[in-house]
Order: sequence, then structure tokens, then C-alpha cells
Amino acid sequence: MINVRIFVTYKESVFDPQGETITEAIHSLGHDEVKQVHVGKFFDVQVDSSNKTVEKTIAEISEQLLVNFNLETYRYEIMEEA
Amino acid sequence: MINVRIFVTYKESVFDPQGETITEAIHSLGHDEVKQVHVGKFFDVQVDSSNKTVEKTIAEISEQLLVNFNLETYRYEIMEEA
Amino acid sequence: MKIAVVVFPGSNCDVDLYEALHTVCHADVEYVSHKQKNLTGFDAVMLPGGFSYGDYLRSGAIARFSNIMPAIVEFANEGKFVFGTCNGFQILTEAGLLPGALKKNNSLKFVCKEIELKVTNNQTPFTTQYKMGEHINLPIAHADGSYYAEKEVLEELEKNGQVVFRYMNENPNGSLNDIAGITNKKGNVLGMMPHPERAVEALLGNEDGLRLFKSLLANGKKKEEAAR
Amino acid sequence: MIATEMSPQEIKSKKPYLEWGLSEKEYNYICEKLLKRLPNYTETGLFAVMWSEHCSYKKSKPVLREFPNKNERVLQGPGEGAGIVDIGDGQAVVFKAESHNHPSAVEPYEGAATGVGGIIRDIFSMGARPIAALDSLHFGEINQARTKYLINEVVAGIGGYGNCMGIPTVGGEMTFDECYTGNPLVNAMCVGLMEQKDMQVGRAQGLGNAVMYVGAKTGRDGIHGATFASADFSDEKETQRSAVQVGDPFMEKLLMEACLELTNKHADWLVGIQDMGAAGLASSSCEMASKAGSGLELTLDNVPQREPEMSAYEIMLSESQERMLLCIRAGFEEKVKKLFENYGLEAVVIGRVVKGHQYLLKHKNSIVADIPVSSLTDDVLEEESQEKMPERILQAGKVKNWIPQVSDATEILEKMLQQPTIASKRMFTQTYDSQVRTNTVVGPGSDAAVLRVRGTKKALAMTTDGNGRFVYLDPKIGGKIAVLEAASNLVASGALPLALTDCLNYGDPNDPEIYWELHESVLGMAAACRVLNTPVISGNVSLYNENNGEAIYPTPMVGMVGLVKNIKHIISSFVQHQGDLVFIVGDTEQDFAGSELQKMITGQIKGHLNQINLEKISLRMMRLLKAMEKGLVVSAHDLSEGGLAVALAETTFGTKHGINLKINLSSEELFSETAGRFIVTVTPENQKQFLNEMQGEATYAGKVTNDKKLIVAYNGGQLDLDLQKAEGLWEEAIPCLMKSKD
Ligand SMILES: Nc1ncnc2c1ncn2[C@@H]1O[C@H](COP(=O)(O)OP(=O)(O)O)[C@@H](O)[C@H]1O
Ligand SMILES: [Mg+2]
Repeated sequence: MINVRIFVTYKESVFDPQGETITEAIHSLGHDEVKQVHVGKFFDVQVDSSNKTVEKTIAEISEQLLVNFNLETYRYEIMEEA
Repeated sequence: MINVRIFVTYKESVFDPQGETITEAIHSLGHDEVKQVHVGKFFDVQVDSSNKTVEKTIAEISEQLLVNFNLETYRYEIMEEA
Repeated sequence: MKIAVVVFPGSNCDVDLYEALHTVCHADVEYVSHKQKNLTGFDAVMLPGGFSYGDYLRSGAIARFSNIMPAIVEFANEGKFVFGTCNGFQILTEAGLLPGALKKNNSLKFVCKEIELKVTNNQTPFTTQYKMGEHINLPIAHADGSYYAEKEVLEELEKNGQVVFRYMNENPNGSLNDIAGITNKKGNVLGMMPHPERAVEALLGNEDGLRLFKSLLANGKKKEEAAR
Repeated sequence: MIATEMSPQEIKSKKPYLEWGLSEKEYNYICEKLLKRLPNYTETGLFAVMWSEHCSYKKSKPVLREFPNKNERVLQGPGEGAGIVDIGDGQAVVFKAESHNHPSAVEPYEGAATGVGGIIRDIFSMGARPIAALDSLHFGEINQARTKYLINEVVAGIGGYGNCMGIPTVGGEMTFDECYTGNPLVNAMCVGLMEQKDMQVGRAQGLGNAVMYVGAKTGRDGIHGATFASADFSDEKETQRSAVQVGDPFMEKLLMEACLELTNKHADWLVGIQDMGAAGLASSSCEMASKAGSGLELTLDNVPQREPEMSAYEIMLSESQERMLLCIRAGFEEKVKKLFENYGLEAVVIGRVVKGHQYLLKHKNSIVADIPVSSLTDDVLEEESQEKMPERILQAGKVKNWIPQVSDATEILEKMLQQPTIASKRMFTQTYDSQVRTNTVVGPGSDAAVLRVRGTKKALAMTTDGNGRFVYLDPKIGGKIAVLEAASNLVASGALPLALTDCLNYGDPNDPEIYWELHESVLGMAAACRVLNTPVISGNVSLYNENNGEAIYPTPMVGMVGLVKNIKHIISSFVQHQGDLVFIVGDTEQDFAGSELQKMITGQIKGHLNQINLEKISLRMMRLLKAMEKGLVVSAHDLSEGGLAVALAETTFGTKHGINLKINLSSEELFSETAGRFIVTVTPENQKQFLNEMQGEATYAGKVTNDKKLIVAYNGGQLDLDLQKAEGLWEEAIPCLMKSKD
């Protein structure tokens, strides 16, 4: 078993209303030291495979399902072998 | 500037319908080697402060706003000094 | 009895609550901006449905930092009537005036339809005109209505009779114990996902929500008379 | 980050404008006749977008002139954000439809969501409170993962935006045909209500008056795809960037409330207001100046920007959402700023109305455009288009039409109720908040949606309809049918059709056959509009709907609004009591070409359509409406896809009733799709008076029963449908298809 964490974020130029609204809320709480908040999601995926094929699995499920390439990009980290 | 990534996940006892749905969808794509998917969100926060006070800021905005302790827990990583 | 309908940025059922109270029940009701800091002169406050702050982050999470919230908390602590429907319910839980939290529906989809409910406590100021155990129909319209609380909290709620409405036949969102609406321990704060304000006129096909407002108005009047 | 812009000379030699959609002929005309010099980069970009079909209607304008657009009720016809119709008591209804087909094909959630957002802005820019949204969706058959994904995302996008705005999505239509697989149609309509005294226009006039920008900041969203192609991004960087527009319904909700406060309470501060839609700041500002014959000077540095280092070209062409442009009387700028601030929004002065008729843009201390306003809006080279009747239509007229054979009508009906175009759409419509604002008397799932007008006895009925199959077989007759069907839906609900809006969805107009289809169908629609006295008050054109060279069916969508004089006259489409008499209004002919039956049995759409008698059907509808207003009608349902048999079953769904009929039709005719027919139920007491009103147009057929059975004795047989079972099949058909693996 290998645990992988896939991070999905908006591409650079995509408008992120959520991040914007949260930043404002943080400022209204008085935390002006916080300059910017970006929101992303991550998927913790448990894969039953060898190190070799895990990369292929991750690329496939990301591209087919987890990531919307019109707006998002992804990165992943192999966390540990469970 | 310090970049911090705050990870928010459901507590273990909380049912995560999204993780479940995604796992099913991955299986229907034929990826049976994927055993389990958990979904979380993260906030990339840019803080204008020293290393000392950044922890306080992060704890405060997480506890006041970013995390609902009825359901969720959080962890964070200081990424780098920008 | 004077009632406040709070308007948050992104509230959108404020009009519905107002009209139900004003036009249908002929009650004394006023809109109150989230920017105001006090609720003097009001006897009840209502938090409408909608998408306060776009429901970005979590439903109701940002609204609870509005200027008006401390006044609402004080209001609730004084035992005055506080009512939240849909997004209003979500705000009340985020603010800690009601226990637990509302998660994404199990279907992961927004759902708007009429559902059957059971009145499981008719001793609250909001439900005295319903019969105990009565089945009623009310519309729901939400994406985040799955009620969650930890085991001990749920046991508390059940023991104290704080569960006021429960889904019958079909649980539309995955709420634990089929919970559709709860009160605080004192019973003066009610939060519920269904929309009674959408069910007050025969023309629109349903009047089952009307008695909730009538109960409240009657109990408000009683309270006023007792105070005199 | 900015790629160095080409000089006017380089533009002339490298011709980047070809990629931006400007032809060499147009470019030369601009250089030689309009400017008498070479346009710079920004100016060329402005011409390219303003002269695009989307903004200038250069291809479709000659055809659009065929539509009637005036009558005694029309207060505002085409040419503004939306059309306006008088509904009495000093009130008016405002509506328009818009297509977002191409954005939705690429990014279905955001494409559909921003389509809804755009049409809502058109409504409140007129000073009207949006009260309802509708959609018209056409997808491929539900048999591919991609199509299912498109359906789910488009529906989620429409609901996501409307629900958050608190505008109920009350109706619409959804059909499925192979031809829409690669090019789905996503059309949205919005209806608003206003006091006539609050009517606004999109004009910028009055020397020295301020041009103010409100709403979201400008980013590089949706800029003419060519921008990215022309700028020098490495491949890797390209994948890091996106030009897709993202909607922010929360921002739009604030913007709407603020604009409505401005238009309804402070009209004296305001000269004009317009939303920034297609081609953003460029089109909104020069249209506002053009309509008023003014000159405009804008300082682009003052435009609120989300991204660093934006060029003038990018600022002007950005299609960032949730933005409005105002013209404010000089001296009231601060008041306007305060008003918007109160909603957490920024209002910024970005320019002034100036002398003359020039369009003058400044950026970073230099002049980036200096051209006559009218050169962008009025001097467009209208294009002669070639027209040719398609071979298939020529041939179809010569061949005998297909005649079906139905041996087991019950089985065919059961199957037909499961065809996606006919089956229940509830799994989608229940994800729309159809009730918010508590005016929805009749929501999704009926002939038309009906909303009461609070504080009056009136109600408004609304519907969207389109049937590409008929238009494909015969554009002119198909166009008539599209309008008739919308009107029938309104009449069935007890409403008088007032006016219509449309989205004209077609393939590539440079193909003479497609241009012919466009022209013919508009002629057909226009003819029906004249007979029904329902002018076209707004609309939208979407061309180039093709995939791999295959065009969609020509699919004009009709959005219509009707007035119910008294809420007591709102008529349900569902049967109400046992013992009520069932009448069929209108005659049934052999109309099987383009029918659901034809598609189901043969898998094809073929043949020629029979002529339509518009006057006769119109008269029939008015008689029926009169009977309704006299209280003689209990329920009414118009007959469309699947004909009489399907309509009969539909009128019983959700009730505890059945129907028992005996009719003089063949088993095949039960499924014929002759236009302009209704099923009506009437109490026995009112029978005589009803028949009197209908003057021979209504035929008695049977009774409403108390068991869940549909029994129809026809010539030579009997249909015997278990309605409980049938309703289950109808309800589950789409969820089942959506779930199944391919
Ligand atoms: N098919 C049509 N029928 C009638 N009016 C139309 C049609 N297409 C466009 N119009 C009118 O032309 C004007 C410009 O339309 P459009 O460019 O879609 O406006 P916007 O950019 O505000 O969305 C509008 O007043 C619209 O109502
Ligand atoms: Mg517009």
C-alpha cells in the first residue's frame, strides 16, 4: 500500500472568488498581517501497487477525474508506504 | 512573508460522502488498485510576520474561521519564507 | 411583538420570511441589516435562508462574524426567540447557539422539493399549534443540510427533547437521527433546514408552515401579557 | 508578462487580425475608408470584437429585421439589455434569453453558470428585479461518459448560480439528440418585473458626466482566445494559465441589490446603465456612447484590475463577469460610490462623456485608441449571404412520408414514456431552487411556469420551447411550430401570450444551406408572431454550432411570457376530479415526420411537414383562453412530443386519477404530433357552456376516473396502461441512463 496526496489548485490566472472572500473575512477579524489566501483541495489516495505503477495510476485518475484542466492543475506527493 | 499551508480534514468519525463517491467513480474507471480516497481542503496563506508570531496568527484564523471543530481538524506546514 | 428579519450579504429568503410574517400573519416585522449592532425593541429575531457570503468556506461560517451577531447571542441568552431556517440554521450552529454542524448532503447535490416531517416536540414556543407526532409537509432547498453532531451531543439532544422536527419516509440529506430541526436547551432558539416560510399560502400549494409563525406570535403575545 | 505588441505596420504585414475574426476586406475598409490610417494593436482588437458576429450581428441582422417587434404593449423592443412589455397597473415585465453554447462545451459548469449570470445582469440593467430564470438545454443521447459529464455539470452550473442569487429557476426544456453530442446547446432566459417609471437605458450622454465601473475586478478571463495565441507564452506556461471565465454569484447578488437601489431610488443620479457582457468594457462603453451619439474618454489605468501588467487590449476585451458600467450625472459620483460601498462594492470613475463622437482611450500616459465611436458600432460591413435550399429538403418533398405501424399501442406508449426527451427531468429540476421569493404557483414539470405578481391579482406564465427536429425537416413550418408550441404552453396555463424572446442556434452561416435554414425559420417564426400578436422584444444569435463539420439541427429557442389576468384563472396541467369530462381540442392529422415515434421506431428524422393554419390555431387558442377566463376549464395540457397518448399519461402523473376514453383515431394517430392541440377537462355542469365557447373545436372523448389506469378505445383496439407502473418507468428512465456504465 502506498499513500499518495494529490494537491489540486486553480491555475494562476483563474479568478478565485472563494479565496478572495475568505481573505476579506480574515481582515475583518483584524488579521491584517494575512496578505492572501488561496484555497485548494487535496485527495489522500491509498493505492495497492508497487512504486513503479503508482505514478501511472495517479496520473490517470487525476487526469480523468480529479482535476478539471480548464481551471486547475495538480501536483502529488508520495507520502509513505503503509 | 511566510507561506503557510493549512490542511483541514473531516474528523475520522465523520462520514465523508465525497470521498466515498470519488472512490466509486475511480473503481468504475477500472482502477481497482485504488483502495480509498479521502478528500480535504487546504488554505495557502501568505503572512507578513516573523516566524514567532506566524504560529499565533495561524492558530487564531484556523480556530476562529477556517476550521469547524464539530467536524474538522487541522494541521499546518510552514512552507517557505517568500 | 416585534420581529427582526436579519439581512446578511447573500441572504435571499429574507423576503419570504418578511412576507410570511407581514402579509400573511399581519405581524410587526422589520428588516435589520447585518451591520447593525443592536436589537433593542425586538422580541424575536429571524435568520433567513440563502447563501450568506456565497457560502464560501462553509455555509454560514463567515456570517457569524457580522456586527449583528453579538446582539443575537445576547438576545438568545436573554431567552428571547431566535429562529433560523436553512442558511439561518447553518449560521446558528456556526455561531455556537445550536450544537452540531451541517454538512454537504450525502447526494452531494442541492435538493429542492417537498418532504414529510414529524413534529417531535410541540412544547417549544415555535410549535405549540402543532400536534405532538403530527406529520406535516414542508419544502427543503439546500445543498448542506446533513446534520452532524458527536454521539454524546446527539444523546443530549434526544434526552432533552431538543429534536423538534424529524424527516419521515425519506432522509433527504443524510442527517444523523433524521434530524430536520433542533432547539437549544432552553428551547428559545430553533434552527431547521426546511422552509416553513414557503408554506404559508394555499395559492402556493402548502400551508403547513403557517402554524410555526402563528405559534410564535401567540407565545410572544402570552409573554407580553405575562410581563404586564 | 506582456508580450510586446505589434506595431501598426507589423499588423498590416503579419495580419494577426485574421485569427481574431476580422477579414482582410474588413481590415482594408477600416484602414482606407474609416480611419484613413493604420489602426494600432488595441484599435485592431476593438474592431475585431466589435465587428464579430456576436456583437455586430453582421450576418444575422438582415434576417432579424423580419421579426415584428412592436405592438400596443411593447415599451422596449430589441436594442437594449432586454425587452419590456406593459402588464398594466404601471408595471412591466422584462425578459431576454441568451446562449452560452460554446463556453459550456469547453467548461460546462462555469459556462452554464456565467450564462445565467449574464442574462440576469441584462434584466437588472433595465431597472427590473429578476423574478425567475428558465433554461433550454439540448444534449447528445445519454450514452457516453462525456455527455453525462456535460449534463451533470451544466445543470449544476445553472443551479449553482441561480440558487445562490435567490432567483428561482422555474422551468425550461431539455432534449437529447445525436446532433448535439459535440455541441450542446445551453440557453438561459431571465424574467424581471418592474415599475414602468424605473425604466433604464444603456446610454452615456451629457458633457462631463462620469463613466463609472462597478463590480468585480478585471482579469484576463475570456479574452478572445487569439490573445493567448498571439502572445509569447511557452508551452509550459500556457498550461499554468487559463482564460476560462469563472462566475461569482455572491458578487452578482450584491451587485444586483446595489444596482436596483440605484435605479429604483436614485434615478436622478443616473443617466444610463449597461452590463459588461460579451467583449466586456469595449462593447458596453462604445454601445452606450453610440446609442447617445456621444464621445467618450476613458482612462484605463483606473479600471480595477485583478492581475498585474494588463495591457490596454486585455483590459478592453476581458470578459470578466459581474461588472456593470454606469453613466452618472456629474457631481453625484461620491454619492454613487457611497451607495456601492454600503454593499461592499467599489465604484470607480474611469472616464467622462466628452465633446464630439470620438472614442478615446488612455493608458499609461499615452493614447491607445482614438477612433470614431460609430466606426465600431455602425459602420460594420454587413455581409451579403448566400442561400440555398438543402438537398435533403428538396428530396423529402418528392417522397411519400413514412407511415408508422403500431400494433400494440400500450407497449409503444410505455416505451415512449422512457425516451429521454419525454421522460421525467425531475432529477435535474429538483437541483434548482424553484420556489425562492415565494411567488411560484406552478414550478417545473408543467406546461408553463406561473408566478403570481405580489400585491396584484395578476400572474405571469413563462416557458421555453424549441424543436430542432421540425426545423431541420422544414425550417419555415418548424419555425411556426416553435412559436405555436410556446404559445400553447402559456394558453394551457391560462395565460395570454404577450411577447417573445429567442436564441437562434445554428451552424456555420457561411454555408448557404445553413443560412437558408436561418432565414426560412425566422420567416416562419415571424409569421406566427404576427398572427399571435406576440412581437419579438429581445433575443440572441448563436452561430457556428458545429462539431467536426457536422452542424446541429437548426434550433431556434423561443422564450415566451404570458399574462394571467386573475390568479383564479391559473389552470393546472393535471386532471383534478373523478367524473370530469375529457375533451380533445383541435384535430389530429397524420403528423409523423420528425415525431418522437419516428425517432423511436426508425432511429431517424425524415420526411416533410404538413402545412400549418396559423389563423385557425390562434383562434382556437383564444377561444380556449376565454373559456378558461370564464371558469369553465378544470385542467388543460398541450400536446407535443409523443402526441395524444403521451399527453394523456402525463396529465395523470402525480394524481390518484386515471382516464377512460373512446376516440375516433387509429393506434398510430395516438402518437401523431399535430401542432395546436390540447387535452382539456371540464366539470359535467359546464359541458354545454364550454362546447359553446369552443364552437366545434372540442371533441368529447371520455372521463376522468379514480383508478390509476389509462384506457383508450381507439379504432380497432384498446390501449390499457397501468399508470402506476408507467409513472415509475417515466420517472426512472433518466436516472437509470445517467447511472448506467457505457
Ligand atoms: N434573435 C434575436 N431576436 C431579437 N432580438 C435580438 C436577437 N438577437 C439579438 N437581439 C437583440 O440585439 C441586442 C444585442 O444583443 P446581445 O448582443 O445579445 O446583447 P448583450 O451583449 O447585452 O447580451 C439586444 O437588444 C437583443 O435583444
Ligand atoms: Mg446586455
